[in-house]
Amino acid sequence: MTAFEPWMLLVVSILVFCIGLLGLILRKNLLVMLMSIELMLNAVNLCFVTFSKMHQLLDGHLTVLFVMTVAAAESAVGLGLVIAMFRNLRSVDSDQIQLLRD
Amino acid sequence: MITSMILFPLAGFVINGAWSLWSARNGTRVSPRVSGSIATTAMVAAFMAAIMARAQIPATGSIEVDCFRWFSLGSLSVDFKLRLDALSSIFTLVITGVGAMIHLYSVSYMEEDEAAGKYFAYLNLFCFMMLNLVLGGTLPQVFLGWEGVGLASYLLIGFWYREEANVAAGQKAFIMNRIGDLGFLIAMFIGYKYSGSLDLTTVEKVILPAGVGTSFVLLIFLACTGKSAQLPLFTWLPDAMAGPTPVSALIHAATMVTSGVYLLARLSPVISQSATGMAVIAGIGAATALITAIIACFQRDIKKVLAYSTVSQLGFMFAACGVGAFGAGVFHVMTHAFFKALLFLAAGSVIHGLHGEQDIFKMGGLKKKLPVTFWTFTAGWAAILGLPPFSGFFSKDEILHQALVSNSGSAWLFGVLLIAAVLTAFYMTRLYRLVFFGTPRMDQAKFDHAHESPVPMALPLVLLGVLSLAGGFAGEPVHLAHPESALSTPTWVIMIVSVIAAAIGATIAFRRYSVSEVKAEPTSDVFRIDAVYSKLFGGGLGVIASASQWLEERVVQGMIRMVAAVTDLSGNMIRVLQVGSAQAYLLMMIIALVVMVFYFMKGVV
Amino acid sequence: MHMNEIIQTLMPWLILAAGILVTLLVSVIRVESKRPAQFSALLTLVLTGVSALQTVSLPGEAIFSGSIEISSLTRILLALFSLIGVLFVVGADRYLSKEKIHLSDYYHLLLIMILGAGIMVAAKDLVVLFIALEVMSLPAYTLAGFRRNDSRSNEAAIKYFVLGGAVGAVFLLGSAFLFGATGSTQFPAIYSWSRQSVTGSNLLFAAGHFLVIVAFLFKVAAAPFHFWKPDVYEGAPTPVTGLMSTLVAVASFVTLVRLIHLPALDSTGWEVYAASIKTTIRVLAVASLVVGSLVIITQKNLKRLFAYSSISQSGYLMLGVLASLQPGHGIAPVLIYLFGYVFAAVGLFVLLSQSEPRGDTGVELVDLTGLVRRSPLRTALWSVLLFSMAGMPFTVGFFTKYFIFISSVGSGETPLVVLAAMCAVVSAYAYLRPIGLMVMRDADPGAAQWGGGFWSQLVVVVSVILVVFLGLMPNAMIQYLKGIPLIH
Amino acid sequence: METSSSLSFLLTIPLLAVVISWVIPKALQRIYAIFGSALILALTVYETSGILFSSTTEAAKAYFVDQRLEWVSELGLSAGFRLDGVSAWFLVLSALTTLVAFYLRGIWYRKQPRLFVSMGFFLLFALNSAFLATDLITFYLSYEAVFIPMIFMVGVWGENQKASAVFRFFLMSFAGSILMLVAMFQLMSMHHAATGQWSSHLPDILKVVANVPVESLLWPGAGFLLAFAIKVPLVPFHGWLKEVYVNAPMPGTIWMSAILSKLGVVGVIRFVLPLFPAVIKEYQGALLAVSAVSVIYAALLAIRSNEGKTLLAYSSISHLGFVMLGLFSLSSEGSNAGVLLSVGHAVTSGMLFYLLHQVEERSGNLDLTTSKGLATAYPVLFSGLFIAVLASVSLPGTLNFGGEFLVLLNAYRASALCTILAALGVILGAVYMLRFFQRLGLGKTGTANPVDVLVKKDLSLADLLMVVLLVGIVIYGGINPGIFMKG
Repeated sequence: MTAFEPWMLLVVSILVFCIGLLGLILRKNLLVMLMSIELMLNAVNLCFVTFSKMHQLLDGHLTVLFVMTVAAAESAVGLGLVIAMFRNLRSVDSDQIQLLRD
Repeated sequence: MITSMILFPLAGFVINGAWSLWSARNGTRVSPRVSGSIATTAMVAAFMAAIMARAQIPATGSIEVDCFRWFSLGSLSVDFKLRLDALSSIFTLVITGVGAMIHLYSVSYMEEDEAAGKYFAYLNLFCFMMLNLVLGGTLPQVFLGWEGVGLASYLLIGFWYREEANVAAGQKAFIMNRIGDLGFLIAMFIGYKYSGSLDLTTVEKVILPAGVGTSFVLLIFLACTGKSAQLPLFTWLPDAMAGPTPVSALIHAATMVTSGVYLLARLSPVISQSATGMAVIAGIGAATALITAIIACFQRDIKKVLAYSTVSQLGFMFAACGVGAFGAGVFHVMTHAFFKALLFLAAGSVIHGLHGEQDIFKMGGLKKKLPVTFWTFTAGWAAILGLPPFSGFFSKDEILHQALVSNSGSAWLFGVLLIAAVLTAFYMTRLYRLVFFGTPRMDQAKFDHAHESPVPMALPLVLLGVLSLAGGFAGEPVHLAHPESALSTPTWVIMIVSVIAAAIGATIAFRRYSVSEVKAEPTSDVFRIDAVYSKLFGGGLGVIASASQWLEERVVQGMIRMVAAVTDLSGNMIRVLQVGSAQAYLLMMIIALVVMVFYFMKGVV
Repeated sequence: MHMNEIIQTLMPWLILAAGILVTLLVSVIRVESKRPAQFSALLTLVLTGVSALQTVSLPGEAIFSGSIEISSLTRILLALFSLIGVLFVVGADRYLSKEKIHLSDYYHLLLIMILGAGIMVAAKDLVVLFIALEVMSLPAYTLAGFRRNDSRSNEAAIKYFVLGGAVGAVFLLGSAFLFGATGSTQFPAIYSWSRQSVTGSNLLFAAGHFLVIVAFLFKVAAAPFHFWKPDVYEGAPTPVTGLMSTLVAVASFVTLVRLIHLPALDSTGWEVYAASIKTTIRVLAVASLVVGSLVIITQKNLKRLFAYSSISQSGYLMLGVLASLQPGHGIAPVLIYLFGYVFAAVGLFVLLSQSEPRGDTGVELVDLTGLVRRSPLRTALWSVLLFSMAGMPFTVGFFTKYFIFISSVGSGETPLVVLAAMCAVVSAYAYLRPIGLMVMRDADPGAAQWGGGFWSQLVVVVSVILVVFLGLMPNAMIQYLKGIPLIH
Repeated sequence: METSSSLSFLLTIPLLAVVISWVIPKALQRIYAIFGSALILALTVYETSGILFSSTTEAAKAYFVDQRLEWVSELGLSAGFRLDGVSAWFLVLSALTTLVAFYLRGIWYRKQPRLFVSMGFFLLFALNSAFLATDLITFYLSYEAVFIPMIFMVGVWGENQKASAVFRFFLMSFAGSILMLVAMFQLMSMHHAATGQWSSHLPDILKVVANVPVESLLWPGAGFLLAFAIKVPLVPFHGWLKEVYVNAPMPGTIWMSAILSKLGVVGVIRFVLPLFPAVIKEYQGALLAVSAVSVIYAALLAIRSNEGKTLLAYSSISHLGFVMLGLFSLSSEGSNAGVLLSVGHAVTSGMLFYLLHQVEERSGNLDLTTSKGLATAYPVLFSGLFIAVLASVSLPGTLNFGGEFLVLLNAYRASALCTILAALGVILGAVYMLRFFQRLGLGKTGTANPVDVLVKKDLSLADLLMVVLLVGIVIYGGINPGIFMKG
């Protein structure tokens, strides 16, 4: 049982962030893409917490609360949009939305 | 007095010009007689003025009349001033005198032409410009006259402008003269550069460094070859015969074409500085005299023969100038003015009599029909052959003599000129014989119709006949102009030689064309010079022009088109990235981000 | 600091916030008509703007333990935002009824956007900044998809949302790194940290700084982060597009500048860092200019055309940013450019929303053909505004470019300026071609009808007057904006 | 006091005319335009008479006026104007050209005449302020303002390819002028660096530039030169010209060739020569060569062109090559000669295009491939045209001779070779101008006369009046060219 090493958590958070990013890029289902965004935000949360641990501060923890709130709002809007899209296209597949292009 | 001399023709020009323009606008017609008499009066008045002015000239030196400041810029200032001395006064007398006669002649010659008013306006304009040329006190003013007479000649050659050929002839004359004028321009620049002024009095005296001097002389001479139809620029003069005959007499025989000689004589102090230049002038002069004399032997058109003969005679004058005998040259200018004008006018009266027939092989036996014309022509013929005591005898023999004895002369020069003289005798006699003797070679009706010209045409003939007979004795005054080359009485040898030469040429011609049945000879431009030119320069210019056109369309315009195309293309290439898929955008952005982060960090860490 | 002082300072913002609640309330009470909501929104905006302008000359104050600073810059910007809001409330009236966008939500969403923007430019704490950013963006996403039954509008909204969300996360990650590096999320703390730290080669800091910057590069659509813009512009309802290209663009750009100036770049040890930041900006400037002005000439759809136009605009602005990095230069060039751009853009987008074809598939160039015969006044308005976009003299567009260029030349960026000038020439073609179509061509049979109605026409006229007046007499504006310092 | 008011007077009158033109009924527009421009011409001559008719440059100097109005003090911008021996004549010229252009009858008085007249007066205003400007930015603004009316001219009343013509014209000129703007910025920031405040006033800039190393002035100089080379134009920057001249309506063509091209000339005299003497000196050879090449190259193109307007377009490039040759001889004499020749070219080309329009009205087209022989039918018209032709081949006694002669005379001191090369243009000029006249006027009548021509009569008295006026100027200038050289 080794001592707590902040860098481990950092690595984890970065990895999670990248996973979220990859999901956002690769997955075709809009709902999954929404989740990926949430994942990225949460990865950042972890990051914040880690740093505030490093600095022996509370700011990080507080920030997390803000971020969660924002994330909730964001996903609400996102879902709304997805629903609207589903009403028009009967689909939530990101390949369906490529009308606007050069 | 001098001023009035140039103002009379100007007035004539303005009056006739305005009048004929106005009537042309209203579709009315200018009466040839009235406008003709206006023009003639102007010229006679100018002649009187010239005589009086002549009287005022001090024994040596000149009268100068400063009219106004033409333009001044920095150190340069050019006045518009008239300068009359012995030299210019000879020319003024010839121009106004012969001019007056030819105007008079034209009055009835142009009677039928509906554009007579225009004609006389142009004729006056010419005389005005010509007087500017010989009276000009500054080089730009001479140049004004120089180009002005070119303009007048362009207008009068192409006077019957409905014929493409005439217009073409006029343009040819103008453009070939322009080539010469270029020489004049650059010569002026050189003169200004070294003398700091453009006044003739200054430029005459300027001493130029050797190389520059030669180029100056050659440039001036280039101008002369253009204006006086010397090799290589002589081909326009024969074509210039497209104009009315009196024009050929005045402009292309008596006055304008001799202005080259005037210019050389005027600048003789500078010219004589360059031996090379002088040699070139002499050589070209002699060569022209010979070559054109040869060509003249192969012409059928009566005016063409006279035209080539004019060129050849001018060659004599330049040869004289080339050997430093400017006086002789000027003297020959004067006599030549008399007899060549006479010959042309006579030819004109022949053509007039035959209703436009110009082919000497369609003439003959006109002696009876046109007595006045015949006798006056005879005088001219004798003069150009140089038979004593006719005017041509004095001037031509002196030229031959100078060509031999003057320190820059040589046997070669003399020989060439002598041969030219023989040829002159030949073609003139050929012409003389074919026109006036033998059996008429035109249809009977035309022959019967042939008539002597009315008095206004006959009178100038007679006057000029007298002048060509007696003009030679006026040699003395000429040499006041150039005391340095005083009249050296030609030695008897040369006199006899030249007379014999003339006799030989004449006899050959007489014998050759005395046969009862003369067979027509084809006209031929012996040396094909004209054809060569039109290929060389016409073609050459065409090629260059086409080349630049290609450059314009392909390169200049092409560049513009290319820039436009490239811009558009690259725009479309960037557009390709806009695929429309959010995830693709995200991917591209991430790639960009990674790349930039990489470089950014490389810079920082 | 006492509560009432804080209220004093925050008054404009508070008015706005209150106004949002009122508007929301009104729109809930009177669902069937949108007039009340419209009225209250207008009232709110006017009051906000006025109170902001009243207090504009007061000194800057940091409140909420320094996480927000209200200064003359933020006040003037808030005033500008309220002006934009007013113009788009008035100008969009006809459009909304035409497009059957009955809901009065447009108004309070617009107000919320403005509030977000207003806080964002005032924020001095990365977290507050993030929240403000989202407060501004979420209504924007919604409004982009406001024509619910049009799949194109949907698509625009979702693209905007997905990319925006991702970028929000990126920004957050960046601020986390900065927090990790400096131990604080507040600008002054970070600034002083950078003063003390001997060298700028702190990996974590650099990464964080770069990420937060990138987030806003996306917002201002500087190439190569511009891909979202043409599509979103095309799909979104025209007034909303207008809001994005004015309100969002200004707020984001000011924030971007502030974020770039986050560390003390002029302090010793940071020379390399500053240099590489400059290089990065140069690259972005070149990319944006080239992309913007090369692609714009290939566009047929006017909304896309203006999207690319705004991309190249951010290229010019990058030049201003470069100049602002030069010691002794403020952000005056940037501010002036933004103001000038806004005045022209509002008019342009309102004009654009006046085209008749229902469904708003976007106005094509062909719809402008022969407009001079159909309505000369509108042609004149178009021409002036397009001239201003092209930076022609006697419009405000000239002086904005002028100021950017001359300050960049002053800071030794002449080659870049020459490139920018050439790009200006190229894009001038794109701006003048519409005028050519209006004046030189006869109307195409398929050309759209144009009809604005009084109010939207009034808005356009106002913006044209502003453009021309400031084009002739820019002195006051320049003098005023020159005086405004960049807050730290 | 009185004098400085004269400047603002000269600038405001055309603007006033613009405003008035919008309240004049369509039918009266032509009358209004003619009388208005004639009045402006008279006023201009009156206001500048002190300079125009003073015997020497020194005498004229007494009447030179400087004026500077604060404008955008924040950027150091002022509206700076200077009335001197150069600008005075160009003011008169622009007024005269406007009169000539307005005098022409044509489609522009039937289709949107108000726009045409107002644009014409606005152009006059822009030109005047460009000719007077001594403030860099004032000059730039006026220089750009000139585009607006020209674009309308070509765009609204132009021939079929007007669109591409307009864009080419605008984009090329704009590319040039915006680089000039950047160059101005460089100069201004030099001033800023030296003195600590912004100024775009030429005298201020000159003070600073005097002690700036040559190499740092190279690029600014290039910027200015490029702009003017495109404007004048010099080969190879003339790509826009032909298309625009041919597609522009005749008044537009007159404005462009007679006076717009002179913007470049004035620009060089006003700005390039004083600001960058060292740079110009260094590259004088190249500049002279370019000018000479423009003369020859354009003349060759003119020889090849088969359409009247095209031919004249190229011929004006050729003539302006002479002007630039004069300016680049880098002597005050050379510049003066350049001004003189510019005046000559302005009047002559105005006259040529004016009469060419009359010819077009009578023959339906300007095709030069076949002789038209119109001189028989319209003697007066073609006498006028012939005088114009003579002037443009700069026959002695016409206005152009003095200019061309003095230009070459001074250029010869600078570079004999270039001068001789350019002087070849004298011959080529004769070649194409005579061909031009011959194809239109001479030869058999009726070979190419369509029956549906607009006008069948010879020159009307009104047109005759204009022609006489122009001929008068040409001849007077031929006799007393000194009056035009007060620089």
